[in-house]
Amino acid sequence: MLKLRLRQAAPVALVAMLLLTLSACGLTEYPNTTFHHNTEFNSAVDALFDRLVFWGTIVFVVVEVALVVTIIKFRKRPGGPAAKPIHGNAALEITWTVIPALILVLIAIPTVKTIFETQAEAPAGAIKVEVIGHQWWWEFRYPELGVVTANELYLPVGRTAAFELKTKDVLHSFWIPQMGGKRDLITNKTNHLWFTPSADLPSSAWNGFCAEYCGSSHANMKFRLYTVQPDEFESWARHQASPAVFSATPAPATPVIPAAQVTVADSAASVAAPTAGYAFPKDRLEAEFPHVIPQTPIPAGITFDDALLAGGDPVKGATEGFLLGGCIGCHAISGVPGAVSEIGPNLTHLASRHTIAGGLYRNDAPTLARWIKNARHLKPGSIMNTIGKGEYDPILKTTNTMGLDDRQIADVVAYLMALK
Amino acid sequence: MATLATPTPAAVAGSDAKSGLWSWLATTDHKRIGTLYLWTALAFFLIGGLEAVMIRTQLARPNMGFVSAETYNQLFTMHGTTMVFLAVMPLSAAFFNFLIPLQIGARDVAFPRLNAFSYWVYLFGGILITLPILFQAAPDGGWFGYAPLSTPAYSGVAPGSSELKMNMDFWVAGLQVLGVSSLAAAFNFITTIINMRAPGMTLMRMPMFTWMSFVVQFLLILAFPPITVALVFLMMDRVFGTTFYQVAAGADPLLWQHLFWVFGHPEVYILILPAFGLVSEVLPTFSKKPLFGYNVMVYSGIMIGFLGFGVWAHHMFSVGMGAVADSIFSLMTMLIAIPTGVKIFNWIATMWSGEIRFTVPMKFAIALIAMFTIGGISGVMHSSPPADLQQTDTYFVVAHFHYVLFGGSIMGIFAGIYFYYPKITGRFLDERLGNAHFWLNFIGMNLTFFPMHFSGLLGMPRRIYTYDAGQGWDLFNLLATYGTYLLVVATAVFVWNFVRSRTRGAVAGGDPWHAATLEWSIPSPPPEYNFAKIPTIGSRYPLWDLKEPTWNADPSGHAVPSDPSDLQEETASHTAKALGIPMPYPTAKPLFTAIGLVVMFGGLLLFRDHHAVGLAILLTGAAMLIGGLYAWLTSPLE
Amino acid sequence: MASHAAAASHGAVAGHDDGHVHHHHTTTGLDHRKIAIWAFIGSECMLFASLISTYLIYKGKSLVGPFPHTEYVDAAGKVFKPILDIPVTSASTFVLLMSSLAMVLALQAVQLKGQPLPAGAGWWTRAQRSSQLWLGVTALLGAMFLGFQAYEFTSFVREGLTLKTNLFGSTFFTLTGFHGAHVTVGVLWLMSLLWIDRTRGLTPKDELVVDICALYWHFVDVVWIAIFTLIYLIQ
Amino acid sequence: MSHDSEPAEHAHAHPTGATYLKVAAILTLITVIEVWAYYIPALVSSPLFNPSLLIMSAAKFAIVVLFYMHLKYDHKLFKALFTGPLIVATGTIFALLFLFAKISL
Ligand code: HEA
Ligand code: HEA
Ligand code: HEC
Ligand code: CUA
Ligand SMILES: [Cu+2]
Repeated sequence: MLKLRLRQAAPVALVAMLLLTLSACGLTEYPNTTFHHNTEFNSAVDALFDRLVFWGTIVFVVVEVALVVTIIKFRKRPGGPAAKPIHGNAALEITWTVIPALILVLIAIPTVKTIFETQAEAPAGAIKVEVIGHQWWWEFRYPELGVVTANELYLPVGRTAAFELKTKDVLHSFWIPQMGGKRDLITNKTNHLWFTPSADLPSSAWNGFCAEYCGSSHANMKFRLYTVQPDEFESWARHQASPAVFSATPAPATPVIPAAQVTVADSAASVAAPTAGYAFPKDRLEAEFPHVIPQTPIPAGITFDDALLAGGDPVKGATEGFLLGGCIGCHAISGVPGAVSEIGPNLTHLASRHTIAGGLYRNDAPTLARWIKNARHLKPGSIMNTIGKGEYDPILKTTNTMGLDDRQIADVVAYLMALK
Repeated sequence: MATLATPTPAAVAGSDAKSGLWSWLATTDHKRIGTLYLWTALAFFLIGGLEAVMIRTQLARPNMGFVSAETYNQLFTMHGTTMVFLAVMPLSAAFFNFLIPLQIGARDVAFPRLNAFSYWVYLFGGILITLPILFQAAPDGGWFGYAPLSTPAYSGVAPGSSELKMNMDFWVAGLQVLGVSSLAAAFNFITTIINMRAPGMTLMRMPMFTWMSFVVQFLLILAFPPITVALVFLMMDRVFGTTFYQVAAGADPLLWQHLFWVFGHPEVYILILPAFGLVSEVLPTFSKKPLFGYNVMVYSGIMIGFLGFGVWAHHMFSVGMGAVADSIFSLMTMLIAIPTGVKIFNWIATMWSGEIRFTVPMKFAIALIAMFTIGGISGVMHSSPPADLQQTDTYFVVAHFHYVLFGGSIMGIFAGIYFYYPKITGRFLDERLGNAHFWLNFIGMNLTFFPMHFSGLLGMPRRIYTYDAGQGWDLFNLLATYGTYLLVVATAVFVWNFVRSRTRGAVAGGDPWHAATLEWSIPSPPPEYNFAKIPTIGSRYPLWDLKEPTWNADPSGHAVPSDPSDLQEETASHTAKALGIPMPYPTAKPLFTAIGLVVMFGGLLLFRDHHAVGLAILLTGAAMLIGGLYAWLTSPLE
Repeated sequence: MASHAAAASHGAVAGHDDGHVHHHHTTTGLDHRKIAIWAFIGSECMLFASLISTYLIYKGKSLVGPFPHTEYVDAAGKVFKPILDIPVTSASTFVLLMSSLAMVLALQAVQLKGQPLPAGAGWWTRAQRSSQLWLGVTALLGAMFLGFQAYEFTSFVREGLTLKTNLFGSTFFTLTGFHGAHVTVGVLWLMSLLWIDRTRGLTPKDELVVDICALYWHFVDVVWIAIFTLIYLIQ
Repeated sequence: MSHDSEPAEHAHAHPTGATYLKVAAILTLITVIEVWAYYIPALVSSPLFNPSLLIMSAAKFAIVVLFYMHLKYDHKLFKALFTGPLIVATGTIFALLFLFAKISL
């Protein structure tokens, strides 16, 4: 009897250890684990999950041990005991009906409790974030702060974030494994989700995913979350709410241009260059959060002369390329009249973001150039069309006779890179 | 039983003289139709498996470029659709066809021609839905085809172009056609089981496989209408521009999800219960013990089927149904673990104090118990909505359903194939190859699917054609891919064995396994009329009444042993005619009618783009359908 | 077609036919086809449940009119009256109900075939013996119902409601269209029975063949009872 | 076929023509009441309007099934074959209406 107990205990310990190792594993090794208690939501889920694992393991061990013991003990042997024609045993059968039922009660009670807890109204004082799904990128709006951005979400630690989830097209699902469970974005409906990044989190970066199949580039519909300190958030939000300006040094070989000249002439909003706001520091990402830096290789078959980038003229990019390329038809840049479309991501502070295209690529000049040249080559199914002259559009199945040449693209890139 | 003589090779070669292509096209013999189902479904299993192999190859490492995103999306859609509708369901149907009449002591099913019709419709429906993959135009909306992605606005034309995308049209039409097949078959088997049992074969004396199949037929007739309706809506949206799922008209996309899962959850029990039935035949035979708790096994099967209609929304915990609905569906789902657990424990108890022979079918049956339990437990983890919010649409779900589907349905079906192959062909499958298949399969499936639990909980979403490096998923994916390659080897061994043994396997007698039920009282393969004389049944285990006369094989106490003279094997040389048994005429009318049905749907598909041609083809198909039906209904059966 | 019933009554029983045409053993003593039709009707319950649920779920969710019970004014100021025509539909509902009555009388007439009429039977008693009369009346009433439906559909289209107009149009036409298709099949079925009756004559032996058609027909009627209340009367 | 040799199907009393007529009269009467109620605004606005319509409709449904489809007199197997699915079907309708907030608990 004792021996049997020991034998039962061993696998329990084994599985438990395995799970423990996994859940305790470092951020870098399993950066998207669901086991970290970074929010109250995730703590609640994980408590429930632990209970499920506990009972699941017990059921597993009981069944498998009983099975193995039975088949070993009663294997047919010469001279072994003859089979007994037992038809059943009511007491036994009732036992193994009742015991699972009891276990299920123990699971069901905390389940229902947690359902009601996690689906209650968000606590007062939460910061409101609108999440709008698009094939295949994320739009984030902070209506109280006047911020509109894409693919990169900032949240202050210690404050509840209450999400309003909507979609512009098909279904998507909003999921940051480290912060808690997912919630679907449903057409013609608004869904809700809230959680509070723990107040003692250092400023950190996390991965987010689209978890509902949404077409060709569902795999490429990712996003980043930066949980930052309240003052950092404050600074970020204030800056993001401001209109576009050339606040940073423009590309070399170009004289510093007053903002007013760059943006289309009568843009009133673009006069003053505000002090640059907070953005999650790139060097910290590289050092501490490598998992949020895209590794996606640029697909073969697209060429761009990177030497041109150095000479990109942001003014020409803004006044010529951005219009000729038709960018204005799809992208909004706050402060630029006419650039108000919501088809594509808002580019007002593009250069303050670390990734583009649903977290698929790094945001740097060479990648941007290739992206603009042929987004559909870089991202399957992309709604953004192929813009480079002479490029093959894999969806329209035609080669562009019009469009921007590399020189013009370099100008546009210079402009975009200046949109800090 | 002394009378169980080894049949002569001549008898093995085929129980009826009729052969050649026509005899298959026109057959109405349930055993031949069962065989057709078996071969066709195995072929589709290989196709679905090949798709899985391509999926796993693409996912072996991060940022792989083995297939494109579009191809990948077609692959997993077709893999799921193929495995569910074209492999596992028809594999079960192969056993329904072959076994049910034999197990209940009947000469055929209630409506033999309808049965042939079901098969042909399945075959053509399967081709309709599968063929487009050769042209890179296969369905790509996932096996549950969620709206609005499946509506014309998002899958009607390629984005930004006017090129017609027919991918989802094939899916919509194909599934409707397959539904017709399943429904027709279900009415047939319900009638057969209710009305064609041999004298003395009361409901509570039916073999467990027949019982579980009986439950499944009810699941089929109740689950297929909702998906048919959902598909009709979608088809009308696509072809006639109705607004059921059209975003712009204010449609609610959850309508599709509910209608789909009202079907979809009972469907998963449609996939598992036949396998449960099969192992319930295998385990007693090789334990030399009656099934433990027969009555409870029956009731739990019914219970699972019934509860199965009240849990569908557990696939939708992330859509925001509200706390009350989430709670109700969660509790209902948990309830199902109880009757399922009873089955698991009763199987183990069946083996307890038996004399267990580790034949290949027995190994597969034991593996089902071991593996399905794992899948069941992860199922219960899904049933807790807050926990499921971390699991849904991740590889944890993929792990769950492959443990129940591969570890449950496929294991059970393999158990059934090894067990019944001798009955179907008259020859054994090779034991050594069988063992190799079993172990490769067992290790391969665990290596493939166990790591998915981890990748899922570590944040890997499902249905992604690629993933980035450094996400912590690389190892698990690589292991899973290696596991799949092991499964390829396993499957190759099986295919080789399956094909080879037809001519070279050891000859099996009528009752090669020392089994208990009626199908083993007749020669292998059975003569076309099955039973020269319809036996009278006195207990659940008529053959054991003879072999183990000291056992009272029926615990009810009222049992009379089955009449031994009824259960003696006939030599296979008699023809139905010589015995004066009228048999149905072979006829290709069901085949013709089935072609009509599929042509009709083909016309409907074309209609969207070419009204005139489409309409012409549609009408041709309809005429064939009606003409075929008319000719069929007005001609005598026998 | 003359052989239709004969074939059907033959075709159903394959299993245990040991050569005596009149001794088809079945476990329950019931005919295969009757079991099958009841299973089919059970399945149809789910079919119409899905259709009706959809209609009710989308009720009141249409973004533009016309609407079933309320007036709608479009952007251009065009007024659409509530579209459902209750008097007409009440009439067609009554017609369908009466067809069910005719159907049971047809079945009864077949059952009573060959039994001598009681002496001095009145016209009603005699009329009750005519299966052709009642089959014909049933089919006719069914066709009338279809006529009403055709009228309803065309007038709706004229008033601006099509399959594509709004959610109401899609769900309404599909639900009632499915029902109408069932009625159509029923009318064709009745007409072939009528034809058999005229050419060969139905006898009490054919009771089952008529019964099965009757079960189908009544079920279609029953579905309409639900539709009439849920779609037309409840607002 | 088996009609004369298998008495099982006929052992029970069938309703007669008179019953059928009575049933038809009742059905007509209920229908008339339903339609009449539809035209009385006071009734329509009453909270009992919908429930009573549903009850009347269910009554008609049951009457047709029991008498015209002679389920009342027929083999219990058929009762099971019909009521089982009917329960599942009604349950599904109610569950769906609840899920889409058309009815509440
Ligand atoms: C053969 C098919 C099959 C079977 C039998 C099951 C059985 C079960 N399934 Fe599974 N399921 C699928 C096939 C199947 N499933 C598929 C294909 C999907 C995904 C579809 C898709 O999204 O593509 C899915 C998805 C799925 C989900 C949705 C997950 C998600 O998408 O978020 C859920 C949620 O509750 C679930 C639950 C269950 C439960 C509780 C059972 C239960 O029936 C299991 C019961 C069995 C046991 C529990 C083991 C034995 C019991 C004991 C030994 C007794 C003691 C046990 C306890 C006390 C726990 N399944
Ligand atoms: C019964 C059902 C069933 C079965 C048996 C399987 C079997 C397998 N499945 Fe599964 N699978 C599903 C049902 C099933 N699957 C469903 C429903 C989905 C969801 C789809 C969706 O999301 O829409 C899914 C999804 C799914 C995914 C997730 C895809 C994604 O989300 O992106 C993966 C990934 O690894 C996978 C892998 C496998 C593997 C490796 C096998 C292996 O077990 C396969 C083993 C078989 C073989 C190895 C055969 C090999 C044979 C040959 C190679 C010979 C070929 C020769 C010829 C054709 C002549 N499956
Ligand atoms: C047809 C509409 C369209 C046009 C024209 C268009 N874009 Fe885009 N753009 C998009 C969409 C949609 C996306 C998001 C694609 C994705 O991630 O899947 C996008 C993404 C981008 C991104 C990445 C933004 C981010 O944060 O992920 C940049 C940069 C960009 N576009 C620049 C341009 C420039 C420059 C032009 C003109 C030369 C242009 N776009 C023209 C639609 C368009
Ligand atoms: Cu968006 Cu997947
Ligand atoms: Cu389910």
